Amino acid sequence: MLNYILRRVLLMIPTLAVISVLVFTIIQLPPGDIITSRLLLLQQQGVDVSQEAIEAMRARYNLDDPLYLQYLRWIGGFLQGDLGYSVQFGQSVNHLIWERLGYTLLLTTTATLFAWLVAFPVGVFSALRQYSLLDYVATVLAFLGLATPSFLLALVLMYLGYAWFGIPIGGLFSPEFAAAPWNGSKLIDLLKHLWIPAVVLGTAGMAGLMRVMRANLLDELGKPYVQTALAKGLHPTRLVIKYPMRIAINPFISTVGWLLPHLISGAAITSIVLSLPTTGPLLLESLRNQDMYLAGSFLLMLSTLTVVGTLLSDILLAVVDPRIRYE
Amino acid sequence: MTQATPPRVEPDAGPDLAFASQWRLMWLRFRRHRLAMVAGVVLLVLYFGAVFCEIIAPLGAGQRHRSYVLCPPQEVRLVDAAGDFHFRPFLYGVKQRGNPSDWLREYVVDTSVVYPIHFFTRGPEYEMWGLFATNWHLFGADEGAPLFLFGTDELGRDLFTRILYGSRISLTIGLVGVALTFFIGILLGGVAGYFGGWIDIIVQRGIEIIMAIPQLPLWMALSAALPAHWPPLHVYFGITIILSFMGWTGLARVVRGKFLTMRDEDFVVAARLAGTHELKIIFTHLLPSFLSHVITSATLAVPGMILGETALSFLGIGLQDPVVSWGVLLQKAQNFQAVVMAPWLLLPGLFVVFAVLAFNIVGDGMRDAADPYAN
Amino acid sequence: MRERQGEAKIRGDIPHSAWPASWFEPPRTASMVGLTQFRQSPMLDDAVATGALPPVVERLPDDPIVAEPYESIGKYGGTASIFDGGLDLLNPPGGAFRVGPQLQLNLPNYAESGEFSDGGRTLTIQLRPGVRWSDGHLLTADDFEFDLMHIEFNDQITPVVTPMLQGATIEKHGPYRFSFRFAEPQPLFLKKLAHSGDNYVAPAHFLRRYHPSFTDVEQLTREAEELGVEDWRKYFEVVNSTRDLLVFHRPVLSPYMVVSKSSTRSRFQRNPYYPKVDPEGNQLPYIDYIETQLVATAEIKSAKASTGQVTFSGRQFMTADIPLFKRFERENGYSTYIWPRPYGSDVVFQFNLTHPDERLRHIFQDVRFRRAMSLAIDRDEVNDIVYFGQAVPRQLTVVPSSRYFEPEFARAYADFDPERARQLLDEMGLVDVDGDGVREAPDGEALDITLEYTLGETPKQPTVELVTAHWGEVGVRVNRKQISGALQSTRANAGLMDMSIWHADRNADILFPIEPFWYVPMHVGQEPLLFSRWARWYLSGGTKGMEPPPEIKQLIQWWEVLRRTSDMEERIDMGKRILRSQAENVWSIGVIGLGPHPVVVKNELKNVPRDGYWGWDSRWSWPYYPETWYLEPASKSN
Amino acid sequence: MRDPVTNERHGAEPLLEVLDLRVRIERDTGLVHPLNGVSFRIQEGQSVGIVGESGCGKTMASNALLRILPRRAEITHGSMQFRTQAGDRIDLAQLDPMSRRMRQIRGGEISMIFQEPMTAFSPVHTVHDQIAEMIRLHDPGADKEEQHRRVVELLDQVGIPDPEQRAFDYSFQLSGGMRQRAMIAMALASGPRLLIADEPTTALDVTVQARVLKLIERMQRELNLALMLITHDLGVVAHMVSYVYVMYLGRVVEEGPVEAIFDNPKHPYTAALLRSIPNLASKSRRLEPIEGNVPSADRLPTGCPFHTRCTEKVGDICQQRMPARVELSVGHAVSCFRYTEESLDDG
Repeated sequence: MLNYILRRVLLMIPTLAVISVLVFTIIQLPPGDIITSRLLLLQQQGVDVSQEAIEAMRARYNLDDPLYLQYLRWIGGFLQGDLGYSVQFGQSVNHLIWERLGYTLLLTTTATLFAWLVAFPVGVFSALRQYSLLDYVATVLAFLGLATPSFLLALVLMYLGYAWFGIPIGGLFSPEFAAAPWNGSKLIDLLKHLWIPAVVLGTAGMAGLMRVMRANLLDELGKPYVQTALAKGLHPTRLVIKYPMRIAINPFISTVGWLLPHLISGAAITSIVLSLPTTGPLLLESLRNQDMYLAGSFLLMLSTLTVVGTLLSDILLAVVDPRIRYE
Repeated sequence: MTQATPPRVEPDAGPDLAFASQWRLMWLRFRRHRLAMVAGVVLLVLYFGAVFCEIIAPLGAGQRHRSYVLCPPQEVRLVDAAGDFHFRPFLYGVKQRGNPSDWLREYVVDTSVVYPIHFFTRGPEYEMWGLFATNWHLFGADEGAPLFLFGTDELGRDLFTRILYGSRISLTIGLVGVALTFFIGILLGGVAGYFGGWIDIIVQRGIEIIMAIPQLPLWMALSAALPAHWPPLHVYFGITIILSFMGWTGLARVVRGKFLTMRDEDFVVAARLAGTHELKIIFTHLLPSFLSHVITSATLAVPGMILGETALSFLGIGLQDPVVSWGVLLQKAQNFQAVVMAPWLLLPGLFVVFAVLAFNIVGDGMRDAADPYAN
Repeated sequence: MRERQGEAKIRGDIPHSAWPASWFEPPRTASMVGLTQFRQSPMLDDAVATGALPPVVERLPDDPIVAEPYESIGKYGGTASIFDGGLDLLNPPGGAFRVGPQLQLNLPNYAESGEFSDGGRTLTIQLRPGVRWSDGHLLTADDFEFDLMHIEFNDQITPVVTPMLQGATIEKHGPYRFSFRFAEPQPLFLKKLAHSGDNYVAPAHFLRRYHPSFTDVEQLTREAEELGVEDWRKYFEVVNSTRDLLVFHRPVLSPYMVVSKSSTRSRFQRNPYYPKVDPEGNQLPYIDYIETQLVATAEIKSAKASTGQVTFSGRQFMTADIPLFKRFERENGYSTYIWPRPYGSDVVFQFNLTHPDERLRHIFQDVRFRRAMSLAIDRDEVNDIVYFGQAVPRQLTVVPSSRYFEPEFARAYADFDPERARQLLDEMGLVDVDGDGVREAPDGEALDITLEYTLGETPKQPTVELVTAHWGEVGVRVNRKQISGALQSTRANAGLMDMSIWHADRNADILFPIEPFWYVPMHVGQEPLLFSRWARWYLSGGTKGMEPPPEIKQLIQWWEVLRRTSDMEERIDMGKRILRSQAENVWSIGVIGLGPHPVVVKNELKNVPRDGYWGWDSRWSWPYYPETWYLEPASKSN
Repeated sequence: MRDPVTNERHGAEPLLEVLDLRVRIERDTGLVHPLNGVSFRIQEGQSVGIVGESGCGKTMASNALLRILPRRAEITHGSMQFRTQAGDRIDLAQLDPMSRRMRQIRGGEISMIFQEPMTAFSPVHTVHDQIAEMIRLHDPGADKEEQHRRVVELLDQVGIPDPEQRAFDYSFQLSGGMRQRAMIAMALASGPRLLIADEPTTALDVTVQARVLKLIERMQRELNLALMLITHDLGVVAHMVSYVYVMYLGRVVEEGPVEAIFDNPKHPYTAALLRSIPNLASKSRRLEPIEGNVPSADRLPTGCPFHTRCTEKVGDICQQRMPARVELSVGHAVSCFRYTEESLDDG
């Protein structure tokens, strides 16, 4: 086991190295650079910006250095935990990301909980009562969830939330609570806002998980060991919980490690529509403006999270599944 | 549990027979999946619309109506305001209410103007499949009639017509994209799984790397890199390639797994011993053995492409007007104002949902049908 | 067709009577009004009582500035809620000068006067004695000197000096009196100063601590490291930033100062030293607090505004949003004011006259082509579809209220005449050779033109869609590609695009003479594409770019005269010559000007004028005395 | 074990008596009839073989006994009288499959050994866990230590070396033979009276097969179990059981003491089966596979189910009517027109 983990960690190093180069390329790929975006900002503030100014600024941010030098400078800082400085926001990247990470985590957790709490029981029930009315309803709803573009769902829910429940549009707090210190009613206010993004973000994942759970469980239910356990005289409910479900849950575990990075970036569109203070829009914004340090460090962080998450998932899977452990 | 093992095929019966009967069996099983059959019919209708959109659409895709900007959907009637029934369907006229300086574009039905609907009639000219010019339409009304079944957009263009034209792009982008995805996925996955060793390691790492990078940034970078002067058709293919670039990893993994387990099976070993070329083994022996699985995955991958196209358009990095696609149409609907003031602009979204739903259900039915151990 | 009265109004001629007469004159002072007693917001009473703040009289200048409210004397208190990025709408900067309501005047603000001498080479400014920064320090000539010498002229902090200030010096005559001495006549610098708010003044007493000319660089570098910024330069930028105030509480001259800030919200509180009072001696502003919220997209901003969530908003709204705002006005307790945008054209179509590709350059430089393209546009259709028929179809030129305006400039080649357009194109040899409905270039090759553009500010997307459709109808196909702002900037600067668009600001008197870059190749930037390589030639003194033909050199010549002359008549004459050249040559193509812009005002917010210009030239709300706006305490409002 | 035990009704009451059992499955494709009136009987301590090709309903019959049929299968007719440890006679066909009583009988009274030990164990639970569960289910009094002691003892009994260690292995860590031994241990853990072995050796190597069979035989003898051995392999039956039922398409076509069946097969199907077995066929004779395939259970042939493949058809009657059961000698009965009265007369 230890050996396995060690080998995987070692394999991660070249993978991450390649990813970092790829990330760097992604940011350099579109024409233009952060200076041009920075200039837009200066111009808005009424500062004269001429071609000479641009060239001077490019020099200041070392943008005229060869690409490999720029890459080395960036990755060197990253390895030392210095994510760099966002030209666009005028803040350190660490600061920017941390500030938004809290809400992102909150949202991600809520959405994931929502997805799992619904997907799990419904998926199990769907499998146990295959082709029952509830199975059909769940199937159709799950497919609907998979089929609806998230921004549409967000828009419509946002409107319905406003029109039916009077939930103010956009953001996570009503104006009167936004600046207030934390207390009970602020929490309630947050929850009132939170459900729409949680439902939107959770829906697609939920639908997918529901289908996976159903399919896995159906698969497992047909396995001979279920017959064996049944023939032992085990009560069917306990049997389902102890045996097939225990195995059908493995695919869930194998995706746990990806949840965070996926939701952080995947939630971007929903967050933009709903104007949420999460990391997604920040990432998109920085990409649009080619804010090298912000976008690059952000992307590399997410990718690293994914790779590490995959490893964690695999380790977790090995812990719960002896077949993998003893391979 | 009736030991319902499929009939054992005699070795000399030849693979063709097994193949054919496998497809037949699949079809028989698929037919019993009622929901999937309905979804299949929905897809056929959608594709029919996409193929014949010029004829079915009563108006031109780019045709503007300056006095009907953001006009709500108009009802085709058989019963008039007086309660009398007419055999020929008709429309009432529409006019703006109030003063332009009220800034509220509101329309009211004007029952004093009647536009009968004609079938197989002449309308705006178009070029059918780029082959010949004609002006026949399935139905239409006199010039200036508010024949807007789904309302109009912010330039006064008929949404029904545009959705039909849009389906041509949106529904094919999925097919073309999936074809590409599968080409890459099967090739790389197959090579990795079949040859194993360092090839496998490289492909595996590649997959891991691509999967590790969040999708949106990759999309953004790639689409920003599309040259500005590309004509719409090139952009269309560019976007398709971008979408496929993300999609192949999942399939490659599946194919790799299949090949890994199958390359040591007797019939493959036999072929190899007989000196058959490796590639030939892959394509004549391995691939057909799980083609049904591949096709099912393909069906299930199309929706991802359709949704991907709308997401790209949402971010403003996908197809752009004058190309008409569902994603492009939805771009106009992605704000609060559309939801409140012109909800019909969300209709393309309904079509996206329908198409994706149908593909998913058909794919699901195919999966059930393709599984020989299905109940 | 249209109501005459409405047309007159929307044409931009917002009459003087729309605003208090005093807004067109230098502000009065307390002594002129006869004020001797001053009051402050009750929220400051405690601080004064405990001695944390001096009494209001001591905080105000020797002779406080009197700002006249639009309608009524306001009431103190309340919290205004606005979008992040719209802070300055309620918090105008405290500069030495300000812009008048019709964008023609530059009026003294914290300065008493500004006078040119020496043929425009010297500008002497007299500051009002006793105006203070928000920390109580006096505003003096030092602050202007510090900004010029240590910020503007420090090549580490400001890589390139504003052209007007190149070679300038400051001479102090006393704490409140100083002179700019320019290398060449800069009679337009006062306009620049008025338009740019507090750009050329900085709190010297505060910033010296962080500036390497006054503090050890190594210490600054150390502090920068501790703060997590890359170097002292960045550190200085952070300290001096009006966006990152929280850590350092950099003193300000504006009505509000920051008290708390996160990346999504911030809270501002009244500046207790604000040097203005109302005609009854109440210290301004009236509103105690401003809260800002970060909203990522324009769509959500308009949604939030339409549900009554902000006190005042307008930035990033679109003409197309007007029905939404109108629809919810009553329900959500706000009013939608329609302010015209003071733009020569909401969307200006520019062909790259200095295109690197000789073939296209040749076609674009042909005046027949540009005239044809302009005549092919059905501006009435654009007006009907995009502007509810409520804007002004026109050729690109200055706004009607400008002293440089002539009606024929706006009418030039602005009528819809597709026949004439086709004829002109045919004459040029742009004919459809292969019969596909699209004209080929004279050499028989395809005429492949791509329009690259970014969105924002004005209804660019629908206008672009309509205009390219109109061009298609006369057989000229233009591909469209929406690109990012960053890309727009790069490609326009480098002159790489075939054609692009922008909103034609700088067409009112405050900026037109300073930056007539739609008409003269005098600037390289993201906005003007048409002349980019000629402009580079001009700016580099003929060493870079492309040498312009004589007629363009003539334009530059006229502008050289315009910017140096102190003779108003000569200035207007030169301006009109330049504009006449545009009317003749259609260097770039205007479509619709003075587009209606929705401004959403909560009903409890008072003193917001019904009329105003909304755009860069006015800096949105600045000329309309936002410091006098107040919140009617919640009662039964109608 | 080769006593010529007859299987008649006289003498002691049988442990299990199945009468005219019919099972129907509802499928998307229509109704399927895997069991069409099966009757058989097992005495206490007796070993009985049920033989037939794949698809003839053997496994269905054993699953019906334990009431663990697939969800859409139902018993439409017949009875399954079982005499419990306490001496009650209950009809298993009438019990609610989910009931406590039924669950006590499953495992507790009737245990089962499945054909694929690889998949019959849960891959994510240890062998110990799964055997201990069996003990726990049927002897709630046994505490953890008791369970552990018995698991190790059982594993030792079935010949697993180093049982203390092996008990905590997962099934996939054991060899095929060891797995099947563990399976046997699990089946015996609850002290059942009837052991159903469903193709216990098909998935094993030939060398291992014999040892596992030996083990089953030994355990049956030592514990005085009744054994119901389900197999397609007549060779296995010959050594293990005293009485044989030959099944075809959900019916018993021939039954009799094992010697009678082997030495004097009456039904053409039995005879064909015998000819197709390698180790019984004499060395000189060629193996003769039975012509054709077992027809699918959803399209049962009319008349005698075997007529489609039978080489000794009597005449048209074979595809028109169902032959009655005819007792040829004590305990040896057959269903074939060759032996019905009219046919006998002819013969």
